[in-house]
Amino acid sequence: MANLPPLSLHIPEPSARPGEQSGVAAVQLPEPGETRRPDTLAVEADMRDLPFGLIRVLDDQGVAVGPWIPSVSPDLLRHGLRSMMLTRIFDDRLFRAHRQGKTSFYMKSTGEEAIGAAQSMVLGGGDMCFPTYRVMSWLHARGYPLTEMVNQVFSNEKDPLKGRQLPILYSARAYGFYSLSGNVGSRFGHAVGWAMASAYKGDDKIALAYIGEGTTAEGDFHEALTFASVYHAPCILCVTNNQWAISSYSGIAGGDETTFAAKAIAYGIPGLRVDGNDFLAVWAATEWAAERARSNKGATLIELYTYRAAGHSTSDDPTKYRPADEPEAWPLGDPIERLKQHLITLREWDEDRHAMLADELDQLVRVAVKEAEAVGTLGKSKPPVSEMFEGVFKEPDWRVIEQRRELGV
Amino acid sequence: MANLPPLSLHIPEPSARPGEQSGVAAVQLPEPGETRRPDTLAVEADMRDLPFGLIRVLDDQGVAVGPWIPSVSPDLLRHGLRSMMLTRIFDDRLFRAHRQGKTSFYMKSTGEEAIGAAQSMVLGGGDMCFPTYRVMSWLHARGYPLTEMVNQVFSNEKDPLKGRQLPILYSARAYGFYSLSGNVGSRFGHAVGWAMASAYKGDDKIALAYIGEGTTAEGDFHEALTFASVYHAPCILCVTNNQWAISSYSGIAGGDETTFAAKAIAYGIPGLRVDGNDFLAVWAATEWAAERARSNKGATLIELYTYRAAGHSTSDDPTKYRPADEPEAWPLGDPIERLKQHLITLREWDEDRHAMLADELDQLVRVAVKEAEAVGTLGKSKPPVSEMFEGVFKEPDWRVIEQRRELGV
Amino acid sequence: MPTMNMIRALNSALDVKLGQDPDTLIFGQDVGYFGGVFRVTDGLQKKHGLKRCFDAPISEGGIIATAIGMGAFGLRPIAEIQFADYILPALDQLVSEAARLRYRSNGEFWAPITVRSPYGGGIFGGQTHSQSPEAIFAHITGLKTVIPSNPYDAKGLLLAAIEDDDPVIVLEPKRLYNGPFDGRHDQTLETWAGVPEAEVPEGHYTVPLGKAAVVREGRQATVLAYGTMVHVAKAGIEESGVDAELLDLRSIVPLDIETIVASVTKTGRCVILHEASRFGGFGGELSALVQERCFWALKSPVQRVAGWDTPYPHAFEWDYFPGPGRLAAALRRAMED
Amino acid sequence: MPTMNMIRALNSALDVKLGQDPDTLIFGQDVGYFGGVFRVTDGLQKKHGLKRCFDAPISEGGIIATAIGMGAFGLRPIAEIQFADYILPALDQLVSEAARLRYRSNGEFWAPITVRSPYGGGIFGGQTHSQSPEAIFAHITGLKTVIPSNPYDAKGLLLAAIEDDDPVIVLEPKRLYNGPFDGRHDQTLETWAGVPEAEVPEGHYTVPLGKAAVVREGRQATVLAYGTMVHVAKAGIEESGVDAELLDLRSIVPLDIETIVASVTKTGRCVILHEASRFGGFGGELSALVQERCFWALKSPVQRVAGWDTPYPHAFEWDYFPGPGRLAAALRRAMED
Ligand SMILES: Cc1ncc(C[n+]2csc(CCOP(=O)(O)OP(=O)(O)O)c2C)c(N)n1
Ligand SMILES: Cc1ncc(C[n+]2csc(CCOP(=O)(O)OP(=O)(O)O)c2C)c(N)n1
Ligand SMILES: [Mg+2]
Ligand SMILES: [Mg+2]
Repeated sequence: MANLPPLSLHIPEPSARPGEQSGVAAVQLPEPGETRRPDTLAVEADMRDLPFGLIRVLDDQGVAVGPWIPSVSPDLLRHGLRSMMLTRIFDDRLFRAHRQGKTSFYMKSTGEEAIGAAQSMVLGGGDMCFPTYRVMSWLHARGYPLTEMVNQVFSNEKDPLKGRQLPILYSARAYGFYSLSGNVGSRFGHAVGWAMASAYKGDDKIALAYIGEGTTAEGDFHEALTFASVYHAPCILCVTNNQWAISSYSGIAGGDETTFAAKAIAYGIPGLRVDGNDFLAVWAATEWAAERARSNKGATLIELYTYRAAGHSTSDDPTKYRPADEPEAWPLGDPIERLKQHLITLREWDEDRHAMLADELDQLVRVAVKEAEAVGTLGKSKPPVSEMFEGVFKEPDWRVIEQRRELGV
Repeated sequence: MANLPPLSLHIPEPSARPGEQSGVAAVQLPEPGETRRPDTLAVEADMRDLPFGLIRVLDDQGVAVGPWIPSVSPDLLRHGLRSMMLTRIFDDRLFRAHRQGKTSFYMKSTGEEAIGAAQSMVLGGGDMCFPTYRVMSWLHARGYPLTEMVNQVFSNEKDPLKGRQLPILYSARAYGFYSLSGNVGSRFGHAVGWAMASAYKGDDKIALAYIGEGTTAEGDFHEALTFASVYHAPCILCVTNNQWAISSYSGIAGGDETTFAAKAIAYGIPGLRVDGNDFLAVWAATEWAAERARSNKGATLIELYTYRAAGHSTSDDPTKYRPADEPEAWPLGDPIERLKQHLITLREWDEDRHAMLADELDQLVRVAVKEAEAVGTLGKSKPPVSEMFEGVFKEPDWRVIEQRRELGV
Repeated sequence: MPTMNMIRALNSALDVKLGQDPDTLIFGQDVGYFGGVFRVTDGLQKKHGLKRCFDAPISEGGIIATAIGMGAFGLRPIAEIQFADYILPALDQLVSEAARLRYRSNGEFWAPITVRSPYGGGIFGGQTHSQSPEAIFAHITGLKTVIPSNPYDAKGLLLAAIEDDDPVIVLEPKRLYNGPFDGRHDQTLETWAGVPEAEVPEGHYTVPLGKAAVVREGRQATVLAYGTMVHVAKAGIEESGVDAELLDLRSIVPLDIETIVASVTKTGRCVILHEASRFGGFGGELSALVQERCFWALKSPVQRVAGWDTPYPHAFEWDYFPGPGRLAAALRRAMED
Repeated sequence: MPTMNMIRALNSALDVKLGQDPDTLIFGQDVGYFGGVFRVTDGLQKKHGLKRCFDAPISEGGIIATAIGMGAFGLRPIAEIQFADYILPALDQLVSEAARLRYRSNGEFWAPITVRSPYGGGIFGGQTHSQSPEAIFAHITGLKTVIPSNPYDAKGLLLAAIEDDDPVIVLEPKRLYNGPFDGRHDQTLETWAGVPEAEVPEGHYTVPLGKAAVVREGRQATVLAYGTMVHVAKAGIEESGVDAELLDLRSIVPLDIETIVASVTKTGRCVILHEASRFGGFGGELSALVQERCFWALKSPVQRVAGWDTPYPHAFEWDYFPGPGRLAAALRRAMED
């Protein structure tokens, strides 16, 4: 092996940085309808091409094409559209509330609203989702009360989580929404355990978990998939590949080397790569995986290929590290616009109704924010301080009892 | 989704338990010579079949066949054979030494000797191996002094690790052998960091790391592969799939769902599945991966398909959990017998020379054990107690200085 | 009542619980068909079925994550980590998830999991089969940690841990599995036969978490210990000639502060004994608490006898291990002051 | 000499080191092009090149494992963990590998790595952006832990940490990045401008590990603090009216036991202040050490003022945070006894 050039360290770099032209538009993607749909009971060995395809249903004209067209009633489609719009309006307003000092923190899911909306509608009331902070459309689609949500964001006296948790790190058991935490990735395996418990009990509930593409690098991801594979856990494990992890592009998580869906092959489970901005594609893939899970065929990994159109959080300015026009250059468009266009194509929707709905939702959010403001915003109102000492254990021990006394609350 | 049967939890089970007939002989394996050999510079996307093949060179008659035949001189082959034999003889004797109370612990690598022997010969003196406890043939092939090894196992006064480490958890920098530890898996990522450092420096050294198939379930495995993939680290990452992890068969690590080599696909790196009992196959695959790494093409994952013929350690009795005849039923034979047969086929070896060599090695081991016994066995001799306090930090701090004084050593 | 060694007592606790509660199940490395590397789950898979006691991948983080998910569903999983040294890969799961789930979700979810793990030295296990990580757990709000010192407590505490609705770590002193051990390593091995605390009822009973046991009453000094060190303490007290009171803490969280304070208030002297290395060990917390609450009663400094501030060194096991001689010396020092 | 806030001071340390030593390199989440979520590595990639300061996957375990491997090769890697709360997934790497490599290999390999991580509360970061995990590190034989309280020390200690041949964790009090903070959260924000400790030389210098600073001399009591709490202590001492001596420990391992003992021997009273929750916190170790070594000098119990034994609660930041009022009360209590 003489005469080889010296080794050199490869550091991945995104296609463009601020001031340059984004390369996202140039990415080669399969056409709508192109990627095949195997039977839900097919064996994994016959599906190893899927992670390198891309399940797309809506074409550029908003027409549903190909083998993955789900059968969804116009009413449900409209509910999906409404949920996505509500999510975006809510996000925008609460983001502004942060700028006004009403909360300590906020995160938007702009551009990714199809994911939680479609998946929460496909799954049943008894199923459980193990969310990330970027799938709040799950809650909006299921009708979680807006005012409660704002109360949580404002950490006020009526905060359902009693001021103990950072804004938007909700927990909503009744809505099939597991407790969030600031640590990324560490709940991915809980979904697998939860699904195993359901199978253990001979129940029919399945679990769905989310992880960001950046976070797939954590050991938790691998451990969850290993357990899901070994025990055939009835669950759907989703990677929301929105191309960015704070300032790091997906290549820093290995995205330049292969697809995230391809990680399924390491565990002998199906891996679907799905246009995450296509409500119908997300719906269809989720339905497929859910049917498989409910048939005791175990887990599916779904890569939801999407784009984080906004900054990472209120602490972030994405123009510092990526071209400012990159969100617009995203080749798979805006999930709201695309579903709207589809409904219009179906003659189940029109611009007027859309505008009216937007107004209505805006009003709903306004009212909710007003109600929560009446209770109080960050620092102006908070739950009783005694709540700080509750819930460490089921029953308080002497330490918190003494300390509560010491603090006089 | 009505009318589906209830979910049920799948717990994998091996083909047979004690008293039953082992299923290992029935496993379908590719034929020798069947699995193709791509160019070392080929792109990963064109190699996704390899993890489902099996690189085999030696056929049942000991003849080398197929595209992977490496060019190895008879002298080197004889050195490989000698190293494997020495490993086995050493293991057997030291295992007995444990029964005689001369050491607290021992682990054998019976049946897996080809791996460390071949790989240590393929790699260069400046390269670094990040071992498991089951690749001591690496050290034997490189001529690590036997007496030093026994001194370590006996934790006696001349123990090169000064009594600080459990028997066989060697460290041998000059032999390209990184420090072992009792935790499985946690050094896998060190190999990647080491290789990245070599690339960073524009050096030409590469790293090779081992992990047991059971241990691939650890997050460390995934994290190491992720970093190797992202930064194109010049390294060879090996899974020694010896079918068992203490009492758990490979299915508990996901081995029933796919191959361990297939995990490479998750990271966009080549995955080779290799008959680990075939010295020539191990040699050839390692050479291939090393050439690729040295060409700045990054990491390769190699699954070394083998069988743990002995118990896990001196604390283990494998007949408690697997059929007693399973080791013999192993379809890929004994690496020593197979290389011996090959050399005989080449007319470079014969039974007499083999027997003589065995005697010679036995003698060498006897002498080494005698020498170490003369220094002392466990509890009869140990390094000065002051060694307990050395090396916590480069320079001792007041705590160990005071404590050393308190103990009066 | 049958005599049980600690392995059998723990096995009996698991057996009783699997029999009583279909929502309990056991998993961990090698715990299924094989019955565990220390045999604690021996026979349970055969008796209760494959799904009640099964092998897990070598992934401590995965094991605890899975257990938490099961707990959130409504089960009461019992996970084994093969050696306490190997809990670290799962520490984030224990701290960031198990310990915090109830609090952060305002009680919507919780993790009623039990994590059993053999810990401690005395078996020539070297650096990574000998460590005592209890201080780390003690610092984590939301985790309970239990450490039995004899078969009776082991069964009763394990049953209480399983039935507890919070995450509980049960550290099992592996050196005590087969017999008591007072640190006199050169003497013949003892078994649990004939030891009163090895009389263990077959059926269900619990030993409450958070109640220390007064193993020996005394007037001159108080010794605080847990796990293997309870036996070392007995021997050390005898060797010292000091009339010391010996408390077996049994659980460090919740901690039986009342019994501790009452005893030191009475005796005026205190020595703390643990296997873990001294600096930053749980002895620091105990020393601070005693000093804060019994300052005016103290006749001499609270002392700590513990492992040295080095990794656990294989060949120097008995130089490292805090044996009865070191405790006796500390007790005598306490009396001198 | 330029005035630098703590971010700039840390940045300057890294800049100096990258310039001097080609074997140093920096990696961590978002540290490359972007310059870190707290901007500590701002501009370093641009100035020193892509390979000297680059982004890492979201895998704390992978980051530390990689750093150890680089260290074993001969580099001096500097890893950033974005928040100290997220060190836990890497704890096994730090404990079982980085801290033990030199010892177990008898010096054949070692891990001269530096792990920087913002820690502590005061920024409304909630449960997982506010924690102070130093007690865990302090208990681990083989790890050093450094906690600066001002820009001058931050730069000097970081340089010393990088040059140290053992693994060093540098916990950066994120609340102090932009200005001193004495816990009076309702007062206007201060910056480092005009603060003497913010006069930071451009070039190379070190502040040795293991040397506490006497921030304020006093005769009646000793206050032990580090990080943000040094500033809180100053305010608390003032508020109390007690003439207390204030020690900024600067590194907790190695610990400057001599300076601590000398001070408490002189003052006879001691209060320990830290942000982490009290039980099992590093205050326990400090309290035990002080009591063991200064018992006969103590006029009142050593006290600990610390975070409560709850997770870090978002809305109750200022109820949880041990502010100057609580320290002042403790000091007054110390004087009463
Ligand atoms: C264990 C852990 N490490 C690091 C962080 C800091 N952090 C918060 S979000 C984030 C990026 C996550 O990116 P990705 O997984 O792609 O999700 P996205 O934000 O794009 O939805 C990071 C690094 C964290 N919260 N938890
Ligand atoms: C982190 C960690 N977890 C568990 C163990 C206990 N343990 C030691 S060896 C072993 C089995 C390893 O099996 P495998 O990886 O297949 O390697 P093999 O022994 O077959 O070579 C286990 C579970 C350990 N040493 N370290
Ligand atoms: Mg992302
Ligand atoms: Mg194995």
